[in-house]
Amino acid sequence: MSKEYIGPVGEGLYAVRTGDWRTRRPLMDQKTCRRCGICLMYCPVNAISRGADEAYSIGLEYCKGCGVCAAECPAKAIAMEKEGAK
Amino acid sequence: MSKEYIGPVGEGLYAVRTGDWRTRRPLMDQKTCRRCGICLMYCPVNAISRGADEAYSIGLEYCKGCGVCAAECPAKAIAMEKEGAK
Amino acid sequence: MTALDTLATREDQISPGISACVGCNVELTLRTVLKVLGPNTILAIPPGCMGGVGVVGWDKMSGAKVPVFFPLLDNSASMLAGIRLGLKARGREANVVAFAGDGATVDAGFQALSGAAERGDKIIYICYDNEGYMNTGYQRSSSTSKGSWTSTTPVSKEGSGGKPQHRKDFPLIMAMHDLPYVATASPAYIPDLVKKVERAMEVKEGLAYIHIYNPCLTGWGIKSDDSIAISRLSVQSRFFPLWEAHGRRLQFTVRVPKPVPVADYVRRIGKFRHLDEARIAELQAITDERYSFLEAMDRMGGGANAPGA
Amino acid sequence: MTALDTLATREDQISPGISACVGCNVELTLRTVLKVLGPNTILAIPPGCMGGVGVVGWDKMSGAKVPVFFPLLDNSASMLAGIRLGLKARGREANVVAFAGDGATVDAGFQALSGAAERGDKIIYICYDNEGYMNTGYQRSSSTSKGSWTSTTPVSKEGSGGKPQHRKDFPLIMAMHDLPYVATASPAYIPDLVKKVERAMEVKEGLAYIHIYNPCLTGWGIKSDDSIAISRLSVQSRFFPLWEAHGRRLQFTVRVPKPVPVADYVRRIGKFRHLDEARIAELQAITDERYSFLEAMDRMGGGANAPGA
Amino acid sequence: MSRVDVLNGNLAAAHAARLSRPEVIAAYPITPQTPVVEYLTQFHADGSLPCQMSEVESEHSAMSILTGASLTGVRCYTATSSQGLALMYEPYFRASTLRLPIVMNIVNREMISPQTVWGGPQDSMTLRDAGWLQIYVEDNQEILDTTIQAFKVAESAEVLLPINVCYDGFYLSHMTERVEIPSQEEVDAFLPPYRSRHIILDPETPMAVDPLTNGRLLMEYRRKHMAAQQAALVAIEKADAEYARRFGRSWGGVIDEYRTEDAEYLMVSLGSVCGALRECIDDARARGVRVGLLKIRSLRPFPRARVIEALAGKKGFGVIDRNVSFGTNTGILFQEIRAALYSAGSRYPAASFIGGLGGEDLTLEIVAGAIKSTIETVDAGKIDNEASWLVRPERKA
Amino acid sequence: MSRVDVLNGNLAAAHAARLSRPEVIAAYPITPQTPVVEYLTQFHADGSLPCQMSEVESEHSAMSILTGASLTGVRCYTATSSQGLALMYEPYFRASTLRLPIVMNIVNREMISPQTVWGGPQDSMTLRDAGWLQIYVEDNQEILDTTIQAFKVAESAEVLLPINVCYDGFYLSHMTERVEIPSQEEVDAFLPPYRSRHIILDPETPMAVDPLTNGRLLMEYRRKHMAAQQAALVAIEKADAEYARRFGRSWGGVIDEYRTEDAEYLMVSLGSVCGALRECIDDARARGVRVGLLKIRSLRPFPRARVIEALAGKKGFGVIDRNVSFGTNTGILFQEIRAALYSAGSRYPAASFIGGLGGEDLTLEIVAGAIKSTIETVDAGKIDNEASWLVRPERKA
Amino acid sequence: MKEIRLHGRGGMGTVKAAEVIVHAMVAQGGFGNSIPFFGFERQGAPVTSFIRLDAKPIRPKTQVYEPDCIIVLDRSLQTAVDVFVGVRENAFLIVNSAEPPESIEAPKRVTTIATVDANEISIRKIGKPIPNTAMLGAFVKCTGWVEIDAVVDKVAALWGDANASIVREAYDSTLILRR
Amino acid sequence: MKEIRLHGRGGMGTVKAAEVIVHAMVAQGGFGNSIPFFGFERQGAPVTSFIRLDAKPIRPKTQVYEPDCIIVLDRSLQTAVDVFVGVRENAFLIVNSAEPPESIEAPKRVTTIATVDANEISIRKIGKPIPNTAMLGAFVKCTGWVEIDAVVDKVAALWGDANASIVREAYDSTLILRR
Ligand SMILES: Cc1ncc(C[n+]2csc(CCOP(=O)(O)OP(=O)(O)O)c2C)c(N)n1
Ligand SMILES: Cc1ncc(C[n+]2csc(CCOP(=O)(O)OP(=O)(O)O)c2C)c(N)n1
Ligand code: SF4
Ligand code: SF4
Ligand code: SF4
Ligand code: SF4
Repeated sequence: MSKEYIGPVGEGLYAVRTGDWRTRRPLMDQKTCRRCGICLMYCPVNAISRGADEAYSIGLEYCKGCGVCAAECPAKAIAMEKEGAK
Repeated sequence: MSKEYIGPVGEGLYAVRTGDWRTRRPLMDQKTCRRCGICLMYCPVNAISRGADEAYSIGLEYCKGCGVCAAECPAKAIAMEKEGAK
Repeated sequence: MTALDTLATREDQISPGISACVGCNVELTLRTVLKVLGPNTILAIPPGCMGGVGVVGWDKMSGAKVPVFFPLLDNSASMLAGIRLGLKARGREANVVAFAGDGATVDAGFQALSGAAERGDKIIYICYDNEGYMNTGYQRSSSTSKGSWTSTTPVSKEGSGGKPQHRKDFPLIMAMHDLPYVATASPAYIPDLVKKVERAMEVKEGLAYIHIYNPCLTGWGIKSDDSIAISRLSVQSRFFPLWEAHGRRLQFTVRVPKPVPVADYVRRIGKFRHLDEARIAELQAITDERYSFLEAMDRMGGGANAPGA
Repeated sequence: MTALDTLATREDQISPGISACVGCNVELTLRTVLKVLGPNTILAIPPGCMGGVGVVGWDKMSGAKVPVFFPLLDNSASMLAGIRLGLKARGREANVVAFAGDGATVDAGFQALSGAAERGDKIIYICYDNEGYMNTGYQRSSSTSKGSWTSTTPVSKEGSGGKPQHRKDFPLIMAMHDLPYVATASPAYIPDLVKKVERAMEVKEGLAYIHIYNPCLTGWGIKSDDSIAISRLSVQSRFFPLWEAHGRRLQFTVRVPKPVPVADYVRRIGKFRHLDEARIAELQAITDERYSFLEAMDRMGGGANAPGA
Repeated sequence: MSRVDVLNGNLAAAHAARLSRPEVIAAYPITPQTPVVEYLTQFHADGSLPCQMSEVESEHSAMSILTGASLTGVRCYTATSSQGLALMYEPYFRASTLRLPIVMNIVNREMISPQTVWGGPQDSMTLRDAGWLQIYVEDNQEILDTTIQAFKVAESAEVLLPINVCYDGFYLSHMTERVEIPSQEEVDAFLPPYRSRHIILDPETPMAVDPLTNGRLLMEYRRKHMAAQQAALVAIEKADAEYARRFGRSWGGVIDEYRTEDAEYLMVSLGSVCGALRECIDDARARGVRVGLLKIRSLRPFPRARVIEALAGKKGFGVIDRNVSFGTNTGILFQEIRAALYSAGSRYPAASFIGGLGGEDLTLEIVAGAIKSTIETVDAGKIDNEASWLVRPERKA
Repeated sequence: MSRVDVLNGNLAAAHAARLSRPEVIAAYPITPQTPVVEYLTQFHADGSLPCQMSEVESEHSAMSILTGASLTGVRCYTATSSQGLALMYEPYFRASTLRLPIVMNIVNREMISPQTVWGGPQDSMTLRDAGWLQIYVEDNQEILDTTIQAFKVAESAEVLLPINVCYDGFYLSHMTERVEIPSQEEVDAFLPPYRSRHIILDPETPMAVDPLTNGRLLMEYRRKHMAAQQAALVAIEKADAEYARRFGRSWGGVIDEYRTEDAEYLMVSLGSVCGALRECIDDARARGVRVGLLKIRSLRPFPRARVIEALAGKKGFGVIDRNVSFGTNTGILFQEIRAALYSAGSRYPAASFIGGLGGEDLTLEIVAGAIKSTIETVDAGKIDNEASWLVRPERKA
Repeated sequence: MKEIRLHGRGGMGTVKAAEVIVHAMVAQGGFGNSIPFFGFERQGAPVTSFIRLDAKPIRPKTQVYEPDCIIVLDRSLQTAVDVFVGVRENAFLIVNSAEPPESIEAPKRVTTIATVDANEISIRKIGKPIPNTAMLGAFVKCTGWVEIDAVVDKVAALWGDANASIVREAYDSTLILRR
Repeated sequence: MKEIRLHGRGGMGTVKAAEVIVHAMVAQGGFGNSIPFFGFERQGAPVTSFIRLDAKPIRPKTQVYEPDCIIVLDRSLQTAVDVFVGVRENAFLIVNSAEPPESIEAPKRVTTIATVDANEISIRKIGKPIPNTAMLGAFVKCTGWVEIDAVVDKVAALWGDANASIVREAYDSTLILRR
């Protein structure tokens, strides 16, 4: 919780649930994946993380479904699927 | 005479009699002079003029006595003399 | 540490959910840059898309984990210069960084930046150049390419119009300020970008400047999937070459020996749709002209500027 | 017509008596430039020495024969851009000219100038660079040379102090704006200056920029007789090289194959009196560095910028 | 022949500018003014606005360019908001003291900080003493009509001063409604071309503009400037009257009055909130409460005489300010009205309100509350020294 | 131990700044403020002013740098005049709304056009509503004392606002007189170090400064800002009282009164002309005319209550303005006083004067004339709506 | 006077749809105004717009707090914002949905509910799911406050015939439940 | 109160000389102020400065219009400006001149005239014709309004001993005519 300030100050993170915006959903095929990390480097929202096992995974809470990871993946390991009606 | 303007406008030339400032006076020796015109080109106040006969002369009304003409004259045709007390 | 390791292990300093457009490569750039800079950073986000989408926060909350603020559109560099002086007065050290659009940099904030550059204020100034004022709906800036449609350089039905002037060669102008570090970068070359931010952080005295060329999906008419591919083409066509300079010692960091035609780049962008061959040729010509100038500088290598050369 | 003929026959457009210091080479420069420009000129004199000594006039009188006005310190280029647009709207043609100090140009008015340069406003912008704010008593500007005493970069009794930064290489920065014409000039090379003003007048589209280096007698501590000699040394030492550029095609107009040491120039100037050899060597080094950069550009000659090169 | 369209406020302003045939335009985008710039470039590209346009790198240059252009004697137009106005303040002040009849719409937006892009006339009201004429309007038709009239007022020989037509950001700029657009011929007949005959930069008539000036002479210029402001009081009314004759719409001149004749209480304000005030006044009237509206159109020059006249015989008044005067604990309009009334024959009880800052809505509910509270204050014979704050009760949007 | 010296106003300001131990200074030269900058760099070079100094390329950057520096929580100082103030207006407004206690001397100079470098507080008075505190002083000792106090006022926890100490260009800035300079120890005891505890940019306590803010929240900040202005009324008086205790000099706080106690007529003004007023008041008193001086020190916050109190029981007053409010036909101070008095118990006859613009001297003769004319106006029971102009009869210099 | 509130997301043309309704009202000789809620309309973010319609000039330039009609361009919004806040008695509700009006939950004060599959029609006609034009057709069908021809004309002028045909098809296919 | 007006030219140190007199007055426990006339002081242009001296604090911050004493640093000025305007009865006049006071023309109200060859002394002592310090010596000698030692001390502090010695020599060599 933020303290009372006399001037315009913000504290604590404001995060828009951008996962809601998604109309397409990235699906990563761990078998095809070459563990190159390119998707992680180019995902604009930092939704892709590297696990302890060097495996990559996509967090859908904020993924906006832009398709950049799929487009950039040299192994074509990511597919963009239509987002199911929530 | 200037008209009456509603805003800040100046008309007619305002000229300070800068000849009064002179403490030294340039004297040009027409004999030594090579008619190169360098003094005319470098006089800051445009006090030097070229006559119909290609001769150069110094107008003292505005000459400030800086000595540039004397310094630049390749023929050393100009001497700076102490200005007589007016 | 490789760039990937850096990005995979460092904490994201920006709120995970900001309202940038889907696929926005400026968002990518910002997150990348901030990961490299790390938490000991004070971040200026002038009015522009990144402020608009919430990086400085809303009401009483913040959009970033590092201290972040809005400068005015026109004073990012000078506010940061003041922050640096304040830190110095307090005996503190931190990265003092601007992440500013081309409008805030090349236009409205240029004088403040040029002044800070000359004074040698120790700040890292990063310009994301999306060729215009996107936050207000895409008006032209000094960085907009010739021929580009913008909302203030409209195109008639017959396809005439668009911006009449070439874009300011701003990174080079900054390099001529004799700065300790100037670089260009692209969201399509993240490892290159990471290295450049690291270089900027190494600067001990004076201003470091990085100019990043970010095609704007919404403003330019680009599908989100194409974001990086088109950015890459801007480099591969030599339209936006990647280099770095210490003082005037300039070197390419990505060499493009066999460029693709500028047309291949331009044709994929909506805002250039109306350009005919002749007008694309103009863009090719300025590209070649500017590139060969850079090549000459690159050839001069360190030589021209080594003391006593 | 030779420069001399021009100057001997054209009417002086400035009041014959203005209160500039005795021997002031800015006064010389102004009169020279205006003779070349002739009466069909609208002249902007921003706050600075020339305005202070009466070129814009006093009370209800004028200090010039051509229309003349004070812009603000920071808007010479943009006011002139407006004048050009107004003339266009009225179907009129005239030289639209700024004669501005380095403070008004390199510092406070740079953004307006850079904007006009990019837009291609058709104006002739002449900067007389006396390395500081003389009208207010000689404070430092971005154009002040490293080491120089100024009233805001004082020198201690032991001789330390003076300005810590090198001067902005402003003419080159302007050249990187890809202008139709950029030149440097000196009051010691009047025929060269005359030719450059004529070239600037020939420009059909866009902004022409001339940067003139004017040692200030009073501020720098120079005897009035030495005014031109010292100006000449600034060129002959390569401290301030004379060149012109069309776009990026830069060429020396006065070549200095055998430069005199920068020390010979610096030592004759009061404001540098406190500099020891090491500090003069710094000035020599930056001089060499910048000169060799120009040499490289000069060598590129027309080649680098020819379309398709 | 005029035509009816549905326009937002910015488009209304852009049409007004277009119809007034400016010869030079220079503008820089800023929310909420941006669409004005975009509409104008579009008109220009379409060929319906044949003028010189400059896409500048900042508002400082926009105003500087117009200063230069106006000095060549041509008609000039621009628009801005908040920070843009702030950035151009130096040349803004100077344009008035050079007596250049530039027309500028100000799309009122709150000043930062806090960071905001929303409405409120703090921007222009803070700068009311920079020598410009400033008119505030209430709806989109009034934007259009007043902007056209503004050229006439500014350029009239007795005035020759720059003028702002100010309208609320978003609440007008982005609000669409029915607007009548006059034809070009009609506007041409109303507004003759401008050609400066006083201060001009032209090699054919060389003069110095703005020589260094002693204080005595400066005072002469200041007096003339102030006289021109007073002359504008007349010029605004004249332009309104002529406009009404030609186009059938009058906006009241320097002030507008609504149901004031038999009113006991007056509500005083400016800008778009006057719409809600009219509505609430009708409601109150329906309940037998005799309240009326005094809308200040011209803040500069301040219409002292007409304000005093409008208040004559009333019991008292309340002022709604969408701005603050930080060091006086009231809004700026309340300050101005009080200053003007000090000299009037009688002392009216008066209530002061501040509300609707930073885009906060001044709802009918809030406005009705202000009327109610004004009546209480007036009936109690009090004069506020401190403004009451109008705040909407919190509820979900 | 203090020492006596002879200083011009600029040097007095520079000493005050030095003694207050600012941590960051950024300034740009402009006549007549330039010497302040030069003195400070000299102090800095001498080692007597150990702080961070920045030689900027414009006033816009000077104020921006201080905004940034102040956001790191350190003490900041600058000075400017006229066009410089105008150019920094955008960050100037913002520094107040960010609640940053920056101290800035304004060396008052007339605004161009006409082109002028001479005195008059038009520059700062036009911008009185930008949220800063503004104090106007009368002589060089007051410059020094007030500038030191200004840090204390600005930084006090209830205030936290930037402050201007304004003094007349040339008539004070370039006038030399006897000034007592306190010792560093004395000033240190009066003025503790500043460390911000509210809004701060520091990686150790990350926060966002100035997130995008809705109108409701913005209004909260505005209310707090206005409350801080009111708190400054107290803080100024407190600082003055403590200063008087320590240094033996009091300047009256938000206003100063001279021979008002039994006065029938009050002359109201601010700035250096108060010196001439005192002289002329003594002359008038000698002739049995009961006139006194009400000097406004704090224009922002406006000292309404004390003004009303000072006028209580008087016959009437006259105001000398060295500035204009273009659209109201009077000066700004007269406007302010009228607004404040509207709510007071009685209506005083009042005379309004404008004079001394653009460096024109307000001579003893002129000031005596204004007093005479005030008495006539007041005795006639009139309240001016229009200022009379004070012009010196033409004679050779 | 009728007051309407529209709920959409950035990119759906919500604000423009509101303007079209005002256009139609004015074209048929009436008065109206529309005011967008002033946020940053980026793709995906919730957007609100307000309309007032009347036979006489409309003076308040304020937002609508007690709508007679609510138009929801994206059903998913119902989880993000309370679309029913302030709704008046006997109100109309128009929702973009493939499902019948019976499936829509709404407070009692809402007495008329209409649905139309705006996305489907839009994709079919113009290849993109931009629901605003279809919602216009449904609005007219449901309320009858403006004339369908006026709306169609304005849409045609703004966005061409394909869009205009969406309005008509939506008008025809809108399902209405009065309760 | 004594009021003094100085006339000089840019570069002569006129304003500084005025300040020294105030310094001296304050050093001896009195009060004083000096105000320069605010022009652009470039080399050669006429410069005016005003001084007030008194035993009690001085309040008016205005120019001097009716001087009790006039100091002329450059005789050539007499052709450019009317140095006697407003001069009071029984006034003092001090002129930089190699000639005796008898040769100086002045209105009747001026009853004491002093001259000193300030340029000559200055050139001899410091190599440059800067008359201000010598004029200070002459002023003290002629009026006695401030003490010579106070002036000498201040000049020494500002510009060193050579200049201080100019003051003393001028003090000694000033010629005075009382009439
Ligand atoms: C003085 C001023 N003028 C105008 C604006 C309005 N404005 C806000 S953001 C912006 C565009 C910024 O463009 P850029 O820096 O390129 O960033 P982008 O929007 O492209 O991210 C403008 C013009 C402003 N904030 N301040
Ligand atoms: C906004 C603003 N700030 C400061 C000034 C004060 N000022 C007037 S002239 C000047 C110096 C100009 O320097 P430069 O352009 O180099 O000309 P110079 O005096 O050397 O001839 C300054 C700072 C001003 N006029 N306007
Ligand atoms: S679709 Fe876009 S946002 Fe989602 S994980 Fe891939 S790159 Fe990231
Ligand atoms: S880019 Fe493709 S191959 Fe590389 S890590 Fe991501 S999913 Fe795997
Ligand atoms: S002395 Fe100087 S001013 Fe006189 S003529 Fe020679 S150059 Fe010109
Ligand atoms: S410079 Fe010398 S030689 Fe040449 S014209 Fe002048 S006086 Fe004659």
